[in-house]
Amino acid sequence: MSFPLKLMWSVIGILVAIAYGLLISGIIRKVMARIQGRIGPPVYQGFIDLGKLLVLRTATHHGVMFYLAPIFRAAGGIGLYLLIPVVVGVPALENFSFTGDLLLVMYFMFFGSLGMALGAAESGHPHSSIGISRGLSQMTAFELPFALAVVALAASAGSFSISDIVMAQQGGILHWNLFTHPLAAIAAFLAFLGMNMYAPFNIVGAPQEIPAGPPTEFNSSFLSLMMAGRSIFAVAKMVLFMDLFLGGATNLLEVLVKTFLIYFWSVFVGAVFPRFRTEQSIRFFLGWPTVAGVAAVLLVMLNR
Amino acid sequence: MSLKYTIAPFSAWLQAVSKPFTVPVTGGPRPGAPRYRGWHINDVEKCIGCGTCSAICQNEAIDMVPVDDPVVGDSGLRPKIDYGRCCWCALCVDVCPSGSLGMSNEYVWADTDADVFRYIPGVDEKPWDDSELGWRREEGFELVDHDRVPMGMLDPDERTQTWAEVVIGYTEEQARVEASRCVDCGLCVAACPAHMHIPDYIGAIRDGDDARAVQIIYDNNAMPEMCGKVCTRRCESVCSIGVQGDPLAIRWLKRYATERFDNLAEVLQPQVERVGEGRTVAVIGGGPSGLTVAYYLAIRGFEVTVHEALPQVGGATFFGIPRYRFPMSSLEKQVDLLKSAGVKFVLNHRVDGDELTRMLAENDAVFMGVGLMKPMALRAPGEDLPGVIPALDMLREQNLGHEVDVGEKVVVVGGGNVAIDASRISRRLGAEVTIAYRRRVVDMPADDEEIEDAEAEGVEIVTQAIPLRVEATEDGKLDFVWGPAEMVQEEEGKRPRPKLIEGVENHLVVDRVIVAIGQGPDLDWLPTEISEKICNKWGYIEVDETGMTAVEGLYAGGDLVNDTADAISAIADGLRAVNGIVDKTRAQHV
Amino acid sequence: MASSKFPLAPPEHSRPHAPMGEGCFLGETERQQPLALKEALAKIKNWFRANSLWVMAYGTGCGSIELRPLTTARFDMERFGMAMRPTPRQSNVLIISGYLSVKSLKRVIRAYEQMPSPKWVVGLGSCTINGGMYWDSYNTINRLDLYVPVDLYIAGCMPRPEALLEGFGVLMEKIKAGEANGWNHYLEQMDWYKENQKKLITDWDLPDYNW
Amino acid sequence: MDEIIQRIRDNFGVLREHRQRDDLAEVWIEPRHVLPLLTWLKEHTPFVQLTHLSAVDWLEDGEFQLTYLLTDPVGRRSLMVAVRISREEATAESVHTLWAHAVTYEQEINEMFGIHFPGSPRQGVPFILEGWDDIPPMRRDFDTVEYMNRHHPSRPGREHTDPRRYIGQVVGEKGYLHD
Amino acid sequence: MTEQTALERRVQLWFGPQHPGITGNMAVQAWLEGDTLTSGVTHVGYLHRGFEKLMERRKFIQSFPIVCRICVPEPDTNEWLLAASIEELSGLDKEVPEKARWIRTLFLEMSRLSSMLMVLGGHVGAMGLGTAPNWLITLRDYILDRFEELTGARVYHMYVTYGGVRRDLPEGFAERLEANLQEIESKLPLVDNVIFDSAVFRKRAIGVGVVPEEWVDELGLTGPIVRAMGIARDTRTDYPYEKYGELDIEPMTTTGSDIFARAWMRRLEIAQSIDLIRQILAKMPTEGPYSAKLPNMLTWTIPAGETYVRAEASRGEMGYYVVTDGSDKIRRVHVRGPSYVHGVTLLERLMPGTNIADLSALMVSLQVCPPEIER
Repeated sequence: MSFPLKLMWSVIGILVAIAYGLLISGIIRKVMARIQGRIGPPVYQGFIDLGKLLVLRTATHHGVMFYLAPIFRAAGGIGLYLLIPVVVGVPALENFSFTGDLLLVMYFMFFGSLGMALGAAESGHPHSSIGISRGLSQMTAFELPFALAVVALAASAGSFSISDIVMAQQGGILHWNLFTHPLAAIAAFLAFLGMNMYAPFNIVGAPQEIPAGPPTEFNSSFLSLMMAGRSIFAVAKMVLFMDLFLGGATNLLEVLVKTFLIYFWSVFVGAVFPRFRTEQSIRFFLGWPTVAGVAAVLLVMLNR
Repeated sequence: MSLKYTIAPFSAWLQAVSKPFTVPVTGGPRPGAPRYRGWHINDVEKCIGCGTCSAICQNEAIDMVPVDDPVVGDSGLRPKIDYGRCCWCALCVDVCPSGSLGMSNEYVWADTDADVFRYIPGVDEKPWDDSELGWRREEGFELVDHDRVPMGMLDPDERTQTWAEVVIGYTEEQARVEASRCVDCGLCVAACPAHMHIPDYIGAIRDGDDARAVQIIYDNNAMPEMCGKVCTRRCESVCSIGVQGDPLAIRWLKRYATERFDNLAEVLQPQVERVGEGRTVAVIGGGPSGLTVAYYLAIRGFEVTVHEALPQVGGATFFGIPRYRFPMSSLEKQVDLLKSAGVKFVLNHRVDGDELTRMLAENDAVFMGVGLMKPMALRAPGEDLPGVIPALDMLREQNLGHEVDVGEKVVVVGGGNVAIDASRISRRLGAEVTIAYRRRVVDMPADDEEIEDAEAEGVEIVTQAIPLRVEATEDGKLDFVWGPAEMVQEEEGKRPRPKLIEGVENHLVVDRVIVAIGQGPDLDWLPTEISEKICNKWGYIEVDETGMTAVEGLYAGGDLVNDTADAISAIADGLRAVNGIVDKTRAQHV
Repeated sequence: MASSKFPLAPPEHSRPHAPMGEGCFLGETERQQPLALKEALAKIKNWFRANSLWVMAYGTGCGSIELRPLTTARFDMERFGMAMRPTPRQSNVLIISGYLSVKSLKRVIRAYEQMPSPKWVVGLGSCTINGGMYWDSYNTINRLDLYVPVDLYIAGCMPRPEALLEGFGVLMEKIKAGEANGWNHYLEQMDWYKENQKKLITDWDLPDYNW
Repeated sequence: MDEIIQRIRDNFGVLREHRQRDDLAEVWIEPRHVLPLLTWLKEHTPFVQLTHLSAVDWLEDGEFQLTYLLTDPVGRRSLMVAVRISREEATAESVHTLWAHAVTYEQEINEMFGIHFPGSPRQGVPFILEGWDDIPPMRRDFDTVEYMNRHHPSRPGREHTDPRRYIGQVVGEKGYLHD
Repeated sequence: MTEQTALERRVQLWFGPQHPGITGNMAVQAWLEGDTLTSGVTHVGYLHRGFEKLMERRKFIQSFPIVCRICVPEPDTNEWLLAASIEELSGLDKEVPEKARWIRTLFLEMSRLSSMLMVLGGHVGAMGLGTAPNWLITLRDYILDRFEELTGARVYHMYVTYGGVRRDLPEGFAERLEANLQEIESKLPLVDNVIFDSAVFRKRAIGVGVVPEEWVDELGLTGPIVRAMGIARDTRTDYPYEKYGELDIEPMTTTGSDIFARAWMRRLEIAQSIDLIRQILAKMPTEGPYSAKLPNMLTWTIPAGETYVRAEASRGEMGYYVVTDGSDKIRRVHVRGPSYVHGVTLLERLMPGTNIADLSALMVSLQVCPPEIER
């Protein structure tokens, strides 16, 4: 497939991913509402919010970095998404996956948040600053088990290419890394709770202590860009987890089902727990998830 | 972190599969509870515009606004509620003396304009006007005191044995409690012919300032002690508290205040300009209207002489009211005040036509308040028989201290206060008394209390009884023959008329038939050139708004002039004449 | 009444609820666009705005007690796309849930000015209309519209959650019809509002406008 | 209770006393006895809790009354210790050394009544009001309606007709003892 | 100088007044080092309406609608306290009918129940769990439905007044209330699972915000805070008012004195409240007047006197110090709310060393109600 064609498919993919991200977050809001005994917003509420934010005016001046933050955030999300093959074997949906993509993916996962942190800090709002310090320390903590899990998988597949890892899982449900590498899966899925910022690991933007956290000062189109970035980020993460642990997908329907299940996992936990304090969540991630990650790596090493 | 504490919270997901708690919005908002306190509603027909709702509102959310002309018993004002102030406490509803104000159970009202949240319930149309539910006045929870402090009275058996005053009067404590029931609405002021400052003196009594109360009372009534005992109390009939409870005992409170002081001249310190210095006024007839004129003119420097045909002034209040209701001492106390103000009295002197002409020439003004002195006849065969006597004559004889003989059995014809008085006097004279009245008890013009008292004293009342004739019996008694009547509603809105049921005759053998069916004017003594000018075709006198007749300088008032024929109206007439005379004098000064 | 030191009504020519063209912003001239297109665009924009009202979660008075049932399961305002936002920067609707003390008013002005336009103010209860229960208090204002433009009043003390839902329905209709223009009015009549604010807040230590 | 009051009477002198309920009594004492008496009550009697401290403005008498409500949580009874101080020189001894939360009460009374408690921290620090520029609002001579009219205008367009006055006017109510 | 540089290192953070985590409209000015508070000051006054001043210029009956606004989540204690203190000073208390006393007890207990349901939700709400508060506020709303039916209003009931209450119980009220109680009881196990059996909540709440026992007498602490230390002090049993003396009631206690203990305290008291409401409904007389005969409320004057009346609100002891001078208005009323101490002195003492993330949970557990601090 030619590069321009691939690029076109990728751009369409990005737009679809944003839409899907908004939709899935709408569904999740509905589900959250149901457990709370409510009816909840319509599933398309995310689109209205996005549209509304686009037609708001803004008059906030906090410097260039402040404006760039949502862009970093979106860039991180897009970059992440572009590197992950959605459906391995369908060129239109493989994006720019390449041999070492997993390493770059790990980097992009950090990049967005770092850029965001840089910009939000520029706003000068103490809530932003506190939120950022909390977010970054928590992120560092959950990156560790996740990285360990990835290392275990890569070592097992013998490649840092996501496509290779997907290919290695073909041949039935029991070949999925979820079952073949349960310890790595535990480490990664616990880290996923932290990544998705649902309770008990949502101290970053805890409205009860630091209203809205890092995005406190953002509004209008900046916030809408952030929303878009976040939804694509979420979709990318879900696809990544699907590729890494659920054996990838062979068609789009499979993608929908698997990603929803992955997303739902964080809500399943998040809806019923209060949140941890920062140091408690760090201690949590550096506890059992890291042990599981280390064990997974060791197990793979021993098996080779 | 035990496993239990990790697993247990997930049970919350059970809620996700049950029905949500959310109230659906289809079909509009939920109706408020049956006694919800929502927007106000008001039955404007029932509302009397007393403003008590406005007075109790701590937020000053209620304005009284004129929507109709005031009439007696209704100020014409209606509450207008400002929902920028209202706190929905419903005190206004719970206090509402007429029970007209209520609240609907509707509660939704959003608007972009802040100025729209005001309306007059019941007048400005609102969707919730016909709301059946909502907060309403409820029997059993009153924010005003509906129960009058009972007045002490002599025991009925004891009463018939004595001429002592039946009503004992309030103690200080009782008066304060009774006065505190007032809500200061002022409806009574409109009803009182003299427009006495009723809420003001009640307020003074409540606050323990009896001297001030007396000052306020005397401000426009020179015979309040009399009024405090025998007034017809138009004020109490419109009292807002009286709509659902007992009206304020306005009469008894006035009586209480005036009885507190023996020397009224010390308490009252009139502060008036002595415009009448050097002018003379003659008053013909020492009744309430004449005495009113005499007092208020005297304190303004006029030289006033009162001419009275009887040996005592007081007019009908002297000769027409039994002493057990209005003792002589009370009357004398008030006459003493007049004397201290410089009023001269000429007693036992009946003015004739020539003298009147002379008076008009010699005085700056002449006030004539001679009352209605000619009793109405029974207008039935036998009315001229001896033993058929007018009630007024009997009352006068009694009050002048003459011997009155009513025999052992008496029938009194009529249903007014005079009839009741005559019957109660007869009881005290030892007779068995029957009152025969054409209509029903509810139609009797007499005070309800008087009727009750009379019945308690053993007076029998026969209603719907039309006298047919009176016949003398052989043993020197009288046979009073009457026929029963039925009440016929002839015209819508008018009171029903009694219609004789033909062919039935009842007999009552009595010693005296006392006729108390009203009095008419007796102005035959007037010179024709004056009476032609001032009398109307019924023989009553007509006056203008200053109280003056068509004859320059001749003022008139009292029962001769008004059609209500009670003491307080006579006082009001007197005040009108005072106004007229003083204004005229002022004009002459200028 | 004692003489007031306030002009009691805003200049007649511009009441907060008069319909006003989209895009009037500090006297900035409107972009030249074909009228039909402009109207259609405004309609779409207003539809988005109306269906995604983010409410500033600032309880200034008693009324905030009824906001809690409103946001939670029983009355669930999220059904209508409304959500509570903890920061003024992300809110479109400022609910003044009752009386405002002078001390609170200062913060409200600040929060209001920080909100991005278009923004709307909803006054709850009697207190925002004419002082309510606390009309004679030395510390609470009687008329909210002297200090911030109010787009909607919901009467009650306090208005029940159902009344609030109905009220927000009205607000949404007004927004869709382009008739809720209090924010424009605030900018146009800035001097008048600032004058009122500064007369009341004697220890004024805010910047003139909190961007 | 009687015994404690007797001892207060003996040791400190009581100007006036009143027994409101079985579990509530009030004694009025001289200002100079406040601190010693409260210290004694806290240290040597079961009245260990300061439930509240409040002030009453007796404008007519030219005095403020400070009321300290002490509670015996075990014996379940309370004692009100009241002291009258001059309105002109409104100062009183601080009891914050005995009870820490008295600081807040004293701060509030200082702000709302203008009574000064020398030595108490946070005196003069605004507690409730901000930018207040009038006499302390809880004083009786502060007229809140007048202040409201000056600072917080009401919505115009209202007109109230008092029925009592209106009726008098309509019927031409008049007095004859005065011109 | 050195002190100043130390100060500069700290971040100053305003916690409120515009803040979703604050328990009402107040502010905490906090200084942080990292995530830990070094000190904090409570600022109130955002809700000051001058109730005490306003009541000095209102007649007795006019004061009664205003007092309930002093505490928004639990207004009814105020109504009762004003009624009780004025009744005591006027001598009307001897005329309050039996039935009115029972209805008042029911009313007060329903009010406590509704308030505690809300604050229990707040305990986890402050820690970021939305599920339980949603349920609990709905359950509270069911009680508000009954209040609406009984009193005609949801939040500000204005129901208890001098001499009794304003209306009788409606037909079938007891059955509907019982149905609500059963609904609440059926949901409580689920609530327990989410709150008290939650690993995260236990981790956040146990050992956090401990109030030492010595402070009880020094600061005059009352209510659930004291009972969560294991000290059985409850105004309802210590100074039985209305019909509490005739009910089977023991003060609930627990130990630990931390956020968890106070939350558990509330959970216990919800159960106690439900039990008490059932007892009251069982003993409620069916016949009789619900209000004494009142004098004309527009002119009512009562003799001079001073009193202090107390009641157990869900937050602790609430008291009214009322002075009358023989006129038709209150001379002075001082509202002594439990939050006055809990929200200012106690909170300021607890703040140093607390994690900023725990601050709002701490405030909820002290159940600070700002309007009763500043009134």
